[in-house]
Amino acid sequence: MTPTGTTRPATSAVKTISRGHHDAGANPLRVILRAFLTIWSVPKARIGVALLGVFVLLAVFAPVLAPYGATDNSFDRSEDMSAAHWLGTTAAGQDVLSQIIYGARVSVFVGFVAGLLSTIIAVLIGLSWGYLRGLAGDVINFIVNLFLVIPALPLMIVIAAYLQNGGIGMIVLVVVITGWAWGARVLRSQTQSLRSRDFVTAAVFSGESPARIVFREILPNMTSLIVGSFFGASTAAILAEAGLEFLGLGDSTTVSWGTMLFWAQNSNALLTGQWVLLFAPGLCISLLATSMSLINFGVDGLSNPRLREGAQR
Amino acid sequence: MSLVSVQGLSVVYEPNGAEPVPAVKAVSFDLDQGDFVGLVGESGSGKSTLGFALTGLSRPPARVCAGSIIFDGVDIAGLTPSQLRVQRHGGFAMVLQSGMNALNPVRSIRNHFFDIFAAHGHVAGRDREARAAELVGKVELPASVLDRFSGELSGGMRQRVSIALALSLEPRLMVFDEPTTALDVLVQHAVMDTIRELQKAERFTAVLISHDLGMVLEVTERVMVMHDGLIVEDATAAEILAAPRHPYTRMLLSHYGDPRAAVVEVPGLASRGTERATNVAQAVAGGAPVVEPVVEPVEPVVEPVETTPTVRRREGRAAREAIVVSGVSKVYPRHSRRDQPVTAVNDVSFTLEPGASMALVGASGSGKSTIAKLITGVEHPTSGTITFGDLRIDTIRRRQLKRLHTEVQMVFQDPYAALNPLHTVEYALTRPVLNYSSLRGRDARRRVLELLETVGLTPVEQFAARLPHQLSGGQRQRVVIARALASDPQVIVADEPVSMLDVSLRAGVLALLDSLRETWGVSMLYITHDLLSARLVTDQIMVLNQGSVVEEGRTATVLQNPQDDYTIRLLDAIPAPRSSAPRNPS
Amino acid sequence: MRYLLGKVGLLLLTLWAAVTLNFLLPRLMPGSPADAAIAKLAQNGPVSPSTRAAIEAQLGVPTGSAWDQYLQYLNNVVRFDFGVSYTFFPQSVASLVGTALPWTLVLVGFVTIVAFVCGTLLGVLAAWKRGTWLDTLPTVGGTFASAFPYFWTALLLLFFLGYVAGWFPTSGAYGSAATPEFTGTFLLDALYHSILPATTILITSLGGWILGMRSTMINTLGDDYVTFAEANGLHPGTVAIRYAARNAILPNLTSFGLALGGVVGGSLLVERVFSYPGVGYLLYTAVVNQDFPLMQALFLIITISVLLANFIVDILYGILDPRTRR
Amino acid sequence: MNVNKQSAGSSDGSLLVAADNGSPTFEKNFNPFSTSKRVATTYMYEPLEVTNTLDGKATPFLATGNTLPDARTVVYDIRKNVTWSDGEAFTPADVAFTFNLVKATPALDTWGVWQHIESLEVVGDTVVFHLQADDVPAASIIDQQLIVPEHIWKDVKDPVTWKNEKPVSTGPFVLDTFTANQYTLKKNQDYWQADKVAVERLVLPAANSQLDVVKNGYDWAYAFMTDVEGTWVAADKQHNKYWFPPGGTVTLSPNLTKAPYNDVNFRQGLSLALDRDKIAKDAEQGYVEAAGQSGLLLPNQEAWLNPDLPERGAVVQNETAALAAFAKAGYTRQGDKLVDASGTQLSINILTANGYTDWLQGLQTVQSQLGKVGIDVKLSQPQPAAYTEALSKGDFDMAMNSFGGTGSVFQDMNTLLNSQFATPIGTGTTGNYGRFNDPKVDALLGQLKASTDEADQKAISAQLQTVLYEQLPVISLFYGGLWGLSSDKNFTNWPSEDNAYAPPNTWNSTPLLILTNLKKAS
Ligand SMILES: Nc1ncnc2c1ncn2[C@@H]1O[C@H](COP(=O)(O)OP(=O)(O)OP(=O)(O)O)[C@@H](O)[C@H]1O
Ligand SMILES: Nc1ncnc2c1ncn2[C@@H]1O[C@H](COP(=O)(O)OP(=O)(O)OP(=O)(O)O)[C@@H](O)[C@H]1O
Ligand SMILES: [Mg+2]
Ligand SMILES: [Mg+2]
Repeated sequence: MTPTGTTRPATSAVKTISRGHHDAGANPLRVILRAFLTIWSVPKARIGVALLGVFVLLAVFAPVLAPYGATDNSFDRSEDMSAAHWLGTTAAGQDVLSQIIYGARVSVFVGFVAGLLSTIIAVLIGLSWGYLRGLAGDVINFIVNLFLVIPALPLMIVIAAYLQNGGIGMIVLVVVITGWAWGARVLRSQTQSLRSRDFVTAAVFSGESPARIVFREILPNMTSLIVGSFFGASTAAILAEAGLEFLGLGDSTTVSWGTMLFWAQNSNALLTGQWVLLFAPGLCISLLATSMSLINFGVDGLSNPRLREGAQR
Repeated sequence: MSLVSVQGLSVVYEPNGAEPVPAVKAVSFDLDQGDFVGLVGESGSGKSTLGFALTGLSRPPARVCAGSIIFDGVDIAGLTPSQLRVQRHGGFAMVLQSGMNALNPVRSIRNHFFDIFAAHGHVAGRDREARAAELVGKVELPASVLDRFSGELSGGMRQRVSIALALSLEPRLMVFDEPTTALDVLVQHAVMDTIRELQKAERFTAVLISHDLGMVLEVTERVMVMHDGLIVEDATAAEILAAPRHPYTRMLLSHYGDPRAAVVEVPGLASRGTERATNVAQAVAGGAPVVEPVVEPVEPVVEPVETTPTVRRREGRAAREAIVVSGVSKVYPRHSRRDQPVTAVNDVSFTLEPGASMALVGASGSGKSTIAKLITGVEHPTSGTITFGDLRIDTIRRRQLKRLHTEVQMVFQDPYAALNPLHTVEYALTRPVLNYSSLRGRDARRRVLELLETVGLTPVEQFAARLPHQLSGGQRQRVVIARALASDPQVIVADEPVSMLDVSLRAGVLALLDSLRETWGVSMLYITHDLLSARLVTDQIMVLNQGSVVEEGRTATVLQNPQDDYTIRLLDAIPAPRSSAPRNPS
Repeated sequence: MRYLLGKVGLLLLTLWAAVTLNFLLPRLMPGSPADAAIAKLAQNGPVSPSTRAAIEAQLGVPTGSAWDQYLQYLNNVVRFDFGVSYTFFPQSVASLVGTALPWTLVLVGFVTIVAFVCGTLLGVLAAWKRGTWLDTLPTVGGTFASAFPYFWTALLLLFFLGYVAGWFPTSGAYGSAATPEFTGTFLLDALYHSILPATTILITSLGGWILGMRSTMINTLGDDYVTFAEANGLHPGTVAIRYAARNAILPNLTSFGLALGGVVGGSLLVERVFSYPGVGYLLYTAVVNQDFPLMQALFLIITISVLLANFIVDILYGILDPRTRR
Repeated sequence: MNVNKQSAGSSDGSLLVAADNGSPTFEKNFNPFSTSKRVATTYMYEPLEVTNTLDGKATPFLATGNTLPDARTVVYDIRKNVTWSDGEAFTPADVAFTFNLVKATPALDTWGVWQHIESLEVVGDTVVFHLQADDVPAASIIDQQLIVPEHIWKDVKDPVTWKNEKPVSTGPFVLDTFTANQYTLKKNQDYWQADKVAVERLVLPAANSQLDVVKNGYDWAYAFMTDVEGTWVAADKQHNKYWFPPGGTVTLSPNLTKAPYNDVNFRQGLSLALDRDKIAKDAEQGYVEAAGQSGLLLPNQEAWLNPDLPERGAVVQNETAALAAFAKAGYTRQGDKLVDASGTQLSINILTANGYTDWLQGLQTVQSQLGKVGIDVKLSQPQPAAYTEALSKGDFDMAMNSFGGTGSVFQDMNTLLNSQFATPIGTGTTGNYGRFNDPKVDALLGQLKASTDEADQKAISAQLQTVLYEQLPVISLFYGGLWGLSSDKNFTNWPSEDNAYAPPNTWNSTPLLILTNLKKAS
């Protein structure tokens, strides 16, 4: 399809990679630091990193930061905002601010774990799929396409209804089951393009085993894509968790932003005029998801210099 | 008054978050109506940047930071974008470096023309069809291409279409940015001919950007040589040929030779006459018996070769098995629905004797790389057999591949792509050592350093620690060669090992390959479309056309005395600046 | 033609896999339909023990081996016979789906197309006017909006525009007393009711299209044919639309097909918030009530719709991109 | 624009009621035997008598009364001068036909009448039911069967799936208009007690979100509303009223086949460790009372209460006593944990259904209260269907569940305690989920069933209450409320605490009591 003999794209792609990974040595810590700095250098991503940092801190230090316990329902019901309860109390008499702070734990946890798991699956499948040819590749191709096309949320709902009452673990599982395919596809196509690169063929000539080629030669060249797909999967996981909890298909006793919305809706927060009950958790979900999208801008820049602002050709 | 007057022009790239790169540094020159000027210089010297600036196409992050370009009395820096747009008709046009990709893949060729006519309104509605047909006619294409999409045209046709499109603007200045780089030698030649004819007929001022000094000298009257953002020489073609002033120009010129000449000399490479003493004989004389199997390690062959540093003694054995290719064909199945199956290699037979050096030449797509893949076991032939000693390469299994690769190694075309940007030189070299030898730990490291020394990358410790992007192209190619040597192979297949390198780097790498072969006694299959380099490093030659061997023999003989039509056409396509020099006696 | 045949084959295979998955999933769930029905009745107070016997007698229990059930199921699916809903007994699943489907199709279909068109145009504009406010505004806005949970946007709109301001109805697809028919009044009424749900989906899905289009567009803007078109002095509009956008839209079209699934899922949440009588709400009801037949049919319908949409997008791609025609 | 609004507050005699929720729209099904019938079907079809489930008093409808010549026979006097809404006369034969139809089609027998009836016959203007055993409470079940016209139903091919789209009935209302979003009933002008029906038109929209209910000025709604004062009442302070009488008892049901739940001391410990007022308050936001251990709905069934029960059966939280009881059951306090002999912490798993949010909130309080005693409480909340299945098969440690509220003390107690329901674990049952099994209790239930004398019945019931109080087969927590919201803007005389002639629920036949009692507001 592409004109034959165009060696230019190939070279420029190599330059791209080397630009993204100056001095990226074998030391993984340095790779991570490098990646972080690259992301940090994009202003949008910087905002995202800061935002994400705030949420992670909230999650980690929730017991210290929250004025009250997350499930402490010893307060008056449906209170308006006051000095004692900055965001008021819920219909069950819990402090909204404390719940928001504790809720960060679930979202951050789900985002991180589900994002990580689906990225791992995506990497394993995407890479082997991209590297293998023949029947195995076709079968994986088919399965991935299936998972890509089947609408995720209905599938999640059906699976969630089956795996009922598993709490957060269940939600993570559901999100992972339905969320790995996109990353796998992206990584596959990148693997395919890297596979035809000379340095991969050269590794065959160096007598390397296929596994080593995939994991030592190809994989490190996709760091940016993997990081990108991690953040993408995390965003999706956070939104999916909230959606499932909102529908009441999760465990309504955990304190998360999704369940807060569920309870707010359940106790008709709108009717009692406590729009904060709906507004605050939803805003937190949006901001957390936004922070990930913003970070992805930096990751995009890392994998595709063209996306860096200002560069046109 | 001159048509274009450039004064102190500087262009700088200001990428986000990176150091600004000055690409063009205060250049000044004038162009007159009807001039045909060449702009040469190695990759990255700022040729394209200058071309873009000349035609008002500089876009961020590029910025014209000083100087002026007066076109027909108007400073184009002062023009608003819409004025500039209007200027494009009857003003200046550019044919892009990657002309192959300059066409919108989803618009028909006709629409490309009509868009331009509509934008400038210089061709009335009913005349458009005729005008478009006339324009494609000028670049020697049939009017039927108008109905097609760029994906349906060959590279040469696409390049011609972009020239026709630029012509449709009736420009007074036309910049051709490497209009033929991505093309086959034969097509290249044809396109250059067309450009030359057009320039003569239409009398526009033309700037031809290229890194191929030979070609530029052949077609243009005046040549500007660019080096590191500066124009270091600006003279007529004849003057440059006769008396190059700048050392850089001299260097460029010295790397040109005519493969057809009786004696070809390029600095850094031993001269090769018609009857060059057979290297095989030399190797034998040097103490590496080729025909008989070596039972014990032979004494080191220390052959002083001027260009390469100390060549270490060969610890393995010299080549003793021949690769025998007999009646091999490779048919690729249909790729997409409409394609025909491609016969990439058609009934090819040859034997690569131990210690021999053989060139495989042919135009693009003639099947050279496919043969390389077949004899390295990367692909299996459709029919025919390939043997290497007792190994049947044509039916080799994945497990045996490693065994084959201890003996048969490959030097890749593009040193930029052949090294993983994330691994150090040491890693790249250690892997094959670990995989193919029993050396471990410090022994393996010593071997790696030895290899580096062999290819002349000293101080070895320093180079071992480097990452590919910290190496120059030539150095990278040396690493690639060192890697190929790591398994102590008997055969090296080099698939266009220098085509991605600048002239200045080419000779060194070729010399290294040549000396290694001579000293180590390995056999080499050298694949190229560049007849000059074939002439320089090989003794045997095989000419491929559409998958079949059309001519073979001793390199010098075949090139000086080609028998086959195709070989003759290939040779004709080689620019011959020296022979054209008398064209412009001045 | 071959291209088409290949696509159709893949479509059928995917369909079969979806159908089978669909057969398996609900069967793995605990709780019988009678349990579900009783549980539903129990929400209105204690259920007398005798009721159970009656309900079990009404609903019947699936018989035969799993394989027989599967064959029977395949056979039924092919005949579009999905049996009788447990929740809405004795209503047939087909008729339930039949009433719900048009609402979702129209709502999601229409909004998705509008979102895609608007998002794409905004993305083109943003890329073309890079660095200006015309870029910043849609990009930043899009980034934020695409991070909004569907249901949250829905709740906020419902509260502020529906409840506090009282401008729009807060539930349903048409006025209480209206009967679905093709009259101007009814259509207007339906349109009026669809404004809030539609706006929700629009806001929440617009961002994705903007960002996607912007980034592919920026990529194409760097392509040589765009530079060449500029060098030839074409009108900026022509360059932006016919050269850059026309090519940039192609990869976006594929993600458009895939993103449809997300929009359909999102509409499920939106329908739930607005009590919109579409398949999303119905699916929710079916899941909560363990209504296997209904759930199966709905999940299948949703999947088939998305599959078909993807198929159409694929075909469209073939038409728009001359390179795939060969 | 909005029809709800137009009809709301109208003076044309319309009553806007949030009774029937579409999911989200209506399917047309007025089959009175169907479990998924439209709610208002019971406003059109009448049973023989309607029992006020609050106090068990019956009001005659299609019968004028019944007599029990002996404990095995019930004789209903069938009302005369009643016509079907299509003009045909209603006769005792219709009654007999209905019961025989149910007999022939067990799937229609949702009340389980044929578990009590042996045979029936029409004798003049009466219908005589011969029962399978001495079974006084059977009448309260026979009462509830909705009667359908023979002349229509005799031709119905499959009465189970028939949707009865044009209902012909005897009740106060007949179907007027029907769309998927709303249907209306209009007054049956030929109704036999038409003078008592003040409502001309009933409007039942499909969407009754709480927002709608508050905003659109409903006359009658059944909805649990957070902060009912601040929402429903605040919307129209003058007219909007609420009444949340107890409609059942929400309990923790221990699995009595499992240790340690089979140990009464253990159950005592649990019971004493709970602060029911707090649980009730957290679960239902203070709108219901904590339930005592008598098994009765108080104050409705005050008359039946065993006067010997201390504190009227209420159990007061007492940690010391709880720990003492646990100690007897073999659990001692160690640090802040309640541990068994081997030193492992007591951990119990409580089953509830996903989506029953009020129960869940109550349970969370239970969780923290038992946690204070040192018990580790886990909650499992499967979807309702799976919850029901687990309950019926006895697959739980403790389950949250409710019982009672039929208005009949016998029914309530029988379903809860009769060992006939205590099927082995793993097989389904429909009552007595904890598998309580006590021959003495069975005998008491038998006596209660056969007794025609009210004083006698009360005495037996008192003994059953003592069993509940002492043996704790279930641990009562709080009353499940009936969430009645009403507005007396258009109609007055809604049932209320002072005038508890009917429960405020909108389903089953009790709304007939309300609809024949409402008066037009002046
Ligand atoms: N977008 C860019 N950002 C930063 N530097 C750039 C950019 N484009 C080109 N350069 C730098 O500008 C210098 C001149 O580039 P230019 O493309 O003009 O070279 P050239 O002579 O045309 O080379 P070639 O023969 O490879 O086409 C090079 O050093 C290059 O690295
Ligand atoms: N994997 C493949 N599938 C189908 N056709 C192929 C494949 N690889 C090569 N070909 C075709 O086989 C023919 C020979 O290709 P090959 O790469 O050997 O040419 P080449 O002589 O090396 O050309 P170049 O000078 O451009 O590298 C070409 O027509 C090419 O399109
Ligand atoms: Mg260039
Ligand atoms: Mg090749």
